[in-house]
Amino acid sequence: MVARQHGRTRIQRRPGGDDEPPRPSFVRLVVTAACALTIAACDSSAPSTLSPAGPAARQITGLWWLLFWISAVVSVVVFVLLGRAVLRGRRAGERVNTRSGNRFVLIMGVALPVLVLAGVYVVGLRDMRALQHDGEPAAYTVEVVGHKWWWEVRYPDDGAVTANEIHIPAGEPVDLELTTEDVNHSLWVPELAPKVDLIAGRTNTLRLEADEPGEYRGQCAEFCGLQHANMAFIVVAHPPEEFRSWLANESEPAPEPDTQPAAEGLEVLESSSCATCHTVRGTEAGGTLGPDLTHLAGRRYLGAGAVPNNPGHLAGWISDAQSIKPGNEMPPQPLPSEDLQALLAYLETLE
Amino acid sequence: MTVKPDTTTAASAPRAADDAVGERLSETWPEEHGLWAWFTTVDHKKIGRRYMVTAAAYFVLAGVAALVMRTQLAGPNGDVVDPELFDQLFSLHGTAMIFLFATPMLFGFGNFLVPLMLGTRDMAFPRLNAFGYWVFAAAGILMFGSLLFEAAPNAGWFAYVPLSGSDHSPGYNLDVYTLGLLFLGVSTTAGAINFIVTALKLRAPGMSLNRVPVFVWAIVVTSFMVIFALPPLNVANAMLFLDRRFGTNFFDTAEGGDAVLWQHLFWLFGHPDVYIIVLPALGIVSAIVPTFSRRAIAAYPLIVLATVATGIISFGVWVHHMFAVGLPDLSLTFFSAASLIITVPAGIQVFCWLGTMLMGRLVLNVAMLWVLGFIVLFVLGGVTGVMFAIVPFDQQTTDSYFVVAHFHYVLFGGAVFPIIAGLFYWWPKFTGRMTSRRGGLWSFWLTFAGFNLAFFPMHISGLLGMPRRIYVYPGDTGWTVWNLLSTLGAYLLTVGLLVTLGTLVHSLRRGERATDDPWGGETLEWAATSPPKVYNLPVIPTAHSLTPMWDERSLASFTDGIADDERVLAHQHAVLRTSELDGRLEHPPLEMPEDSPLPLVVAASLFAGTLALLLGWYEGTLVLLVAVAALCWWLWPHRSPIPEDGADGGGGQT
Amino acid sequence: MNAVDMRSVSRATEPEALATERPRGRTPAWWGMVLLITTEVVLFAVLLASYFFVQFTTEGPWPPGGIRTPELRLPLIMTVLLLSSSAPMAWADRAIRRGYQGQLAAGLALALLLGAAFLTLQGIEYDTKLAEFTWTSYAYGSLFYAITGFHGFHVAAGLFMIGFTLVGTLRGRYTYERHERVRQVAFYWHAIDGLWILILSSLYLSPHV
Amino acid sequence: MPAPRSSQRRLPAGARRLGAGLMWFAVLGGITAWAIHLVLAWGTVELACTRAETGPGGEVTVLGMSLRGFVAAVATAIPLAVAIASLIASWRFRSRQLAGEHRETAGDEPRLDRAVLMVQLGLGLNVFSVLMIAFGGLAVLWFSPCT
Repeated sequence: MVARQHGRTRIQRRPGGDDEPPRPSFVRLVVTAACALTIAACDSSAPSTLSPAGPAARQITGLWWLLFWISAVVSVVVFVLLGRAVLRGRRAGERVNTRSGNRFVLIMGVALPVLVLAGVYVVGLRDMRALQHDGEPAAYTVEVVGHKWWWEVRYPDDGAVTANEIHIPAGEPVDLELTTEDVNHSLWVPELAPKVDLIAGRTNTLRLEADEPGEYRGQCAEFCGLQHANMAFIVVAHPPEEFRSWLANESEPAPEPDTQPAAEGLEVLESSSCATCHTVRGTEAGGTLGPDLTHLAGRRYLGAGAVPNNPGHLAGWISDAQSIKPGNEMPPQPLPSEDLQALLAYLETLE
Repeated sequence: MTVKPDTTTAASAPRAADDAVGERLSETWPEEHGLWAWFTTVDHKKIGRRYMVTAAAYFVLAGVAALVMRTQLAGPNGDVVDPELFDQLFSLHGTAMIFLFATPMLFGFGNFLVPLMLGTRDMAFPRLNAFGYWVFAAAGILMFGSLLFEAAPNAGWFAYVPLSGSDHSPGYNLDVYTLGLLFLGVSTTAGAINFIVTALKLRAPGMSLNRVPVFVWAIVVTSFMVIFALPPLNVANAMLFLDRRFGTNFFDTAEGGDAVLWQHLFWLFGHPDVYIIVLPALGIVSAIVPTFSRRAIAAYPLIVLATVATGIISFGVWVHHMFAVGLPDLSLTFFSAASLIITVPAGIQVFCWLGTMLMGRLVLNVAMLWVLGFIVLFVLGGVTGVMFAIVPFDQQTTDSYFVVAHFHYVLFGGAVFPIIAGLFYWWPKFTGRMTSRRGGLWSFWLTFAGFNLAFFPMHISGLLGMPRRIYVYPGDTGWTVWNLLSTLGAYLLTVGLLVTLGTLVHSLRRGERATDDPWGGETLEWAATSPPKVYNLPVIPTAHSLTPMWDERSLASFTDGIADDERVLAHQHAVLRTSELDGRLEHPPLEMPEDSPLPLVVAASLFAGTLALLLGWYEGTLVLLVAVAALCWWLWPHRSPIPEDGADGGGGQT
Repeated sequence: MNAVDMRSVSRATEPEALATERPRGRTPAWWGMVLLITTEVVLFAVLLASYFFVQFTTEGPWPPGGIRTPELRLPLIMTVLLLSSSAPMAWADRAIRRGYQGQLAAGLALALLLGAAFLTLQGIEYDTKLAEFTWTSYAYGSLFYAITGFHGFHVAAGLFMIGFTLVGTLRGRYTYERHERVRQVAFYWHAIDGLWILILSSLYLSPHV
Repeated sequence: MPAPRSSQRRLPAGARRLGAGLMWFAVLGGITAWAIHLVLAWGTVELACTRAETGPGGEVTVLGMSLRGFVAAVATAIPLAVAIASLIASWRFRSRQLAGEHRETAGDEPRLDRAVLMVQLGLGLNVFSVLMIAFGGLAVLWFSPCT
């Protein structure tokens, strides 16, 4: 299959950076109003399409409000007519009107809708064009591979491999090359860009750009089986310099264990079944079924967003991941307690 | 068209005719009772009622599945069911609501009403009709029964490959899906052919195309859509079954197959299918609105245009389900254009109803209330439908709860509300009983409130980034409150539907006896008794207008025809044949088959064969030979005094 | 365009001409069979569309994986057999409309024979083909056998229908006044023949282009 | 049915056959053209871009034409012309041939009423078809294929 290049995001570097308002004030007003009505809606943690944080999502938020207002007007017109019909019906004895009604329907049901729809169509095309980036090169290309049920994230130019976290430099366009190892998935970061599916046997491209440094929640949007619900990830947008140092660190192999428990932990890792599925670069663990663990300790979540990454959850995950995320590919690891402690000590060092 | 909605003559004219000839007709159209008759009947009214009752039962089952899911999703990290069961529940919910509830329910309405509205005595192929029902009932048993063995479909109603392939979905679940739908497809196709032929050939004399009720138009367009839409689904399902069971590679990307092919085939069926569900429901609305507006439908040519145009254009919008697949942008725009234009016919229908109401005298009763509720919901679902035609917006919100909200407004608001409206409207005709007004009002308001509380918040949770088909969600995403509201709404909705069911069932025992034409309706079903006799109308009328029951000349044809044996056909089990476009009388009449056990036998052996195939017991498929033998018996050319083709048939085929 | 033609065109746009009722006077059974055939044709159209879809999304040669381009000799003989079977079928149909039961029986028998010969040759073709590739050899193999096999199944069904009609004929059940079944069976048979031409040009001829 | 039988006989069978054909063209011509436009335009864009058979100059080609040229001319302009022809036919039949007649005989002659309904359907379908093809054409001019 030929890889096709489908950019979705226009490069839209805002001149002057922070001092420009991120979106038209009108829209902001409406969003604020909507939030006032629906407090939870703007819970800052919601990965909301209505609070865009990147140029592509912002383009679509503008489109949404246009469509919303047209819809509101159309609905109100219909409801007013409906109300009128109901009220008129109450006045008994009125003469029956035998006009065909053709003219009324032609104007209200054909002419006006066609005009509105033509306008909407053109706006839609304009926004589609805006989301095409016309061959403008991306700052980085990141390979994202969908797995049941986690995301493999590779930086091919630097050799860095991580999972369930896509780190990007803020304010710079990044191309994600999307493939899947098994079934179809769909990569969706509502605050940044529209979703693009990961289709078996094909390669798709999604352009991602975040205005500001921050963390943006993403999730698989195409039903992919048992743990579709727990296939989340985060996009971490760093200031550009910070991103480069992160990438440099991530490209390094794992540090040598510097404490006794950690060294024992490495031994457990290499000798147990961990190594058949997981890779820790710089060690003998070179399995490819599960996520690369080289810099595990730096990650925020375990199991693609299933639980926060801390020693307690990590221990629980290792000994019985099935109880946390039923059906995932990692079998329970009944390690002796001291081995588990050593393994945890080692994994803690993988910053 | 001039309309005189004068209900006094409407009720009396056919009655007189009934008394005069009913006796004679009951010889050739006897009323059969007993168990044997129950299994062998080919009466379109009994079959229609059966379709409706069975579909309602499947609606309840699929609804319970939804209620369990809503309970699970009431709060974050729900723990009511495990993901395995949740996947089966939502897959079965979608599949059953589409295939086992909506389409069969509307086929039930069509079965009961189309021959009556056309002024004939049965469907064109009565035994095929009975066969279709039995197949449908059995397919439902297969689908729901599979849940007991934890083998219900679990890859969504769309069953995308590779997830639905044998690598990722071992077990019988997807085999139930593919074979169940193939088996059911036989029934749907048979029903569709039957509707088309009935509407083309068995209309009352004088009923030219411009006098065909909008409901019949809707059923006919729907049936044509079935003829063209089911083959892609059947092909896709057959390929998937072969891939899973016999190692073929239609969808295996490693072996040259293509995963996107499934999506194209599925949606080439799937989008027309949305309209296969909605169009007949809109036809129900078009039947109710004129009656309670006391005038004929406004802009009849336009509403017929809307129905036909929707049916055709719906085949050119399927890719809007695939805007996020990564196809070239330009290829998406063609489907965006068609998806926008197809909303125009929907708008035409809305304004036809509004115009009818505005230019008539609206009588508010329970059925009409459900119609008004429908219009509100359908418009809300329609405007979000326009949004999904716009490519970038679709790419952002597809596969989110926004879509779930949208299509429940369209399918629940756009099909279930009209179906319930139709039940209240035709209940006197179906059962001979009137329903309680108080019960009807309660049922409407509870359902309407519950529906909006359940589904409106889903727009918001979708915009907040909540994807579809997830069995749990974390608590820190801002989705909790909206999900809680949806769940509360789902319970309220359930209460409303239970009150609806209670009201209808209650009337069967306690309801007032219905007159033949309690609402002063305009189409011919109101000329029959409530419930209708086996032969429907004693005298086949002549249609002189679109609203024969409001038209003196059409009404007069009931009484004028008493002496005309050609209009009573008392000495033979036959119906009138008329010409395709103009409804001119043709000779000879069409002979109708008697009751027969064959439809049940064929359906049962087909079902047994399907089960054998499903379970991999391939010798068992030899049971299909029973079906072949029964078909031979069924189709054996018997001797009959009635010739098949008339000397004056015209068209050059004699 | 000469004057006479112009006149016939202007006549054809007279209201009477435009309002000519067409189609009309067909029997319900005729419509039933036409609709059944329509849905079957759509079925085959979808299968063939799938074939071309897979062909165009496949890199490299077609057929893939070293499968040879199909040979034409046997399929062309099969085509001749199948198409020529339509003639006796049409002849039989015409005959019974005039009440000639003998001709009906003869026509049916001949069509039966030709159709059976087609199926036999298809069996022989499968025998050699299966030695080269099977239905698990790439999507191509799956599509090839699915499409030709499904068509073969239709031919078999058609033959069964012809045989069934032949039995009825020999029992004298078809007459001048009652012969709808014959007409429906003939329709079905012609449709199967027509579909074969589509299949021949898609699966056998197009890879040679 | 009364009167018109006699007037029917006036017309030669050929004119009536042609008339029925023209009628069906006026009803279904446009929507058929749209269906062909859709399948051709979508099919060539999706499949040609998947396979990306590039000609000289790196452009994707179909049957020796540039992809965009093919989609614009063969898949869009020709169907558009057919749809417009069908639109004109349905418009003329409705406004000239049938409407006048219809007014005189309204209600008494179901055949003409039925024919009027058919051209009205055709007119509507043709308007929709022309709009859809034109919308598609706009996109062909605005978008380059395969992006």
